[in-house]
Amino acid sequence: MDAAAKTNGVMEHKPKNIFTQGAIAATFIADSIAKHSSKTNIGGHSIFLGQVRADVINEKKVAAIEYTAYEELALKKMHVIREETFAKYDLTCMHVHHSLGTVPAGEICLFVFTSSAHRRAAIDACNEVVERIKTELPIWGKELFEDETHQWKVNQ
Amino acid sequence: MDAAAKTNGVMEHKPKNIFTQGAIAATFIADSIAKHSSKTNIGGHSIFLGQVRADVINEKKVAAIEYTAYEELALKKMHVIREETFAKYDLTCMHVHHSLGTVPAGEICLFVFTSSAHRRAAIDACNEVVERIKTELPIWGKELFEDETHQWKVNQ
Amino acid sequence: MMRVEVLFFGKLVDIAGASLQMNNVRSTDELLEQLRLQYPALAAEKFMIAVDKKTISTNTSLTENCTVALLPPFSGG
Amino acid sequence: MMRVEVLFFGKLVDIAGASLQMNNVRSTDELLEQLRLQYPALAAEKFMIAVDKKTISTNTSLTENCTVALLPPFSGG
Repeated sequence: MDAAAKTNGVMEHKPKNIFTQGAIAATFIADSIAKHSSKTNIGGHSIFLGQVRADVINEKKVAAIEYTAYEELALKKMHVIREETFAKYDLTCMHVHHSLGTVPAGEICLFVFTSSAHRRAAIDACNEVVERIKTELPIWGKELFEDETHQWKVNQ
Repeated sequence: MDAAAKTNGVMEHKPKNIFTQGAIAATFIADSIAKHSSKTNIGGHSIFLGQVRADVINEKKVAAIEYTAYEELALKKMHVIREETFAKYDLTCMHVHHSLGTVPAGEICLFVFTSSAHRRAAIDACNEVVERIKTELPIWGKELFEDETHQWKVNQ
Repeated sequence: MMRVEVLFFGKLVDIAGASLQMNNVRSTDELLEQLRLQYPALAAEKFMIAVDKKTISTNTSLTENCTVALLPPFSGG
Repeated sequence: MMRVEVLFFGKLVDIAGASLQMNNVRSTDELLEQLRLQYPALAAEKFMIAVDKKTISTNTSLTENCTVALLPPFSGG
């Protein structure tokens, strides 16, 4: 998709898969950043990374979060969020990646990346997309404790 | 400094050098992200990246920006910004890197990285620090055109 | 005989499993009534309902082979 | 004889070079007056003044070996 977008010089807003199995690697993030050096109309990038916390709940420590999603509905909703965000903000591009399956504490589970000519659009869009992902996408986190019990994550 | 911070478990808020010669590499950003996986009290990271735009001004294209700074004063001011930001927001850590010298169009010249247990603090702090860096740090950008003429950058 | 696929997500999986098939339920209200008989623990749970990947807010007729999903509060990110 | 170091930054470097030394200037106002005589183009420029790395907003006395920096509007990032 990135190659195609580069070739014809326009962003394609067709539904993209946002899901990655397991944690999102720092090297993947670096590659994603490096790919934007050819887009010399970009002046600012805003990135949000969600990281799994080793919360202690009732003396038990979270070892990992296991993510599941209603994938088809999530991708459909993400497509709407993407279209609305491009309509509202003057963005050059936007990339969203969310983990499925088990992500150990300390690892990255969410990567939102927006870019624009002037920083305000990228920053505001990134903030809004993160909030919308948390409230609108049918994704669930199951906090796995070190003793192999679990509890279902509740977003604040 | 990072090793020391890890060893004693507390952030050291002594003046740090924020300046890097030339562009900031994506691999450097990746290393910086990866280092935070041991801090399992972090739930969110907010990153801002400034990228040099190939603006066209009077039919001449910007090939690079050459950054200079009053380094001692900039580091002193950055230290104040850092202290005030930690006092205002519940951050786990904060890293700032700014280029000096020549950064070609498409490359990264500013990297602001904040982390916190809950996303709001990291996001708000990152936004504020970027604004303060642009308005309060004695740094100047010289836009170098492809024909080897230049003009001094003006922040919006 | 009308057949409906029911999907459960998040903590509802702990109560009812990931999915099941139900026969001869004509509406979402009818479906919920039957599910609550089968899984009394569902009564204590909050969830939204999606029929064929559209979230609904009132009682909705079901059609042959449609998919009903029970979605507890989201906790992604 | 009192000696003062003057630093120029940003576009002011194009006008006056990176630095120079001045003798027998007792205050920032006196220094600016002499600089404007030497570099008439400075008159058109906006800048802040820092004495020994502290920005000042009123006329300030200078001391032996102090450093005065002329800082045009910042454009980092």
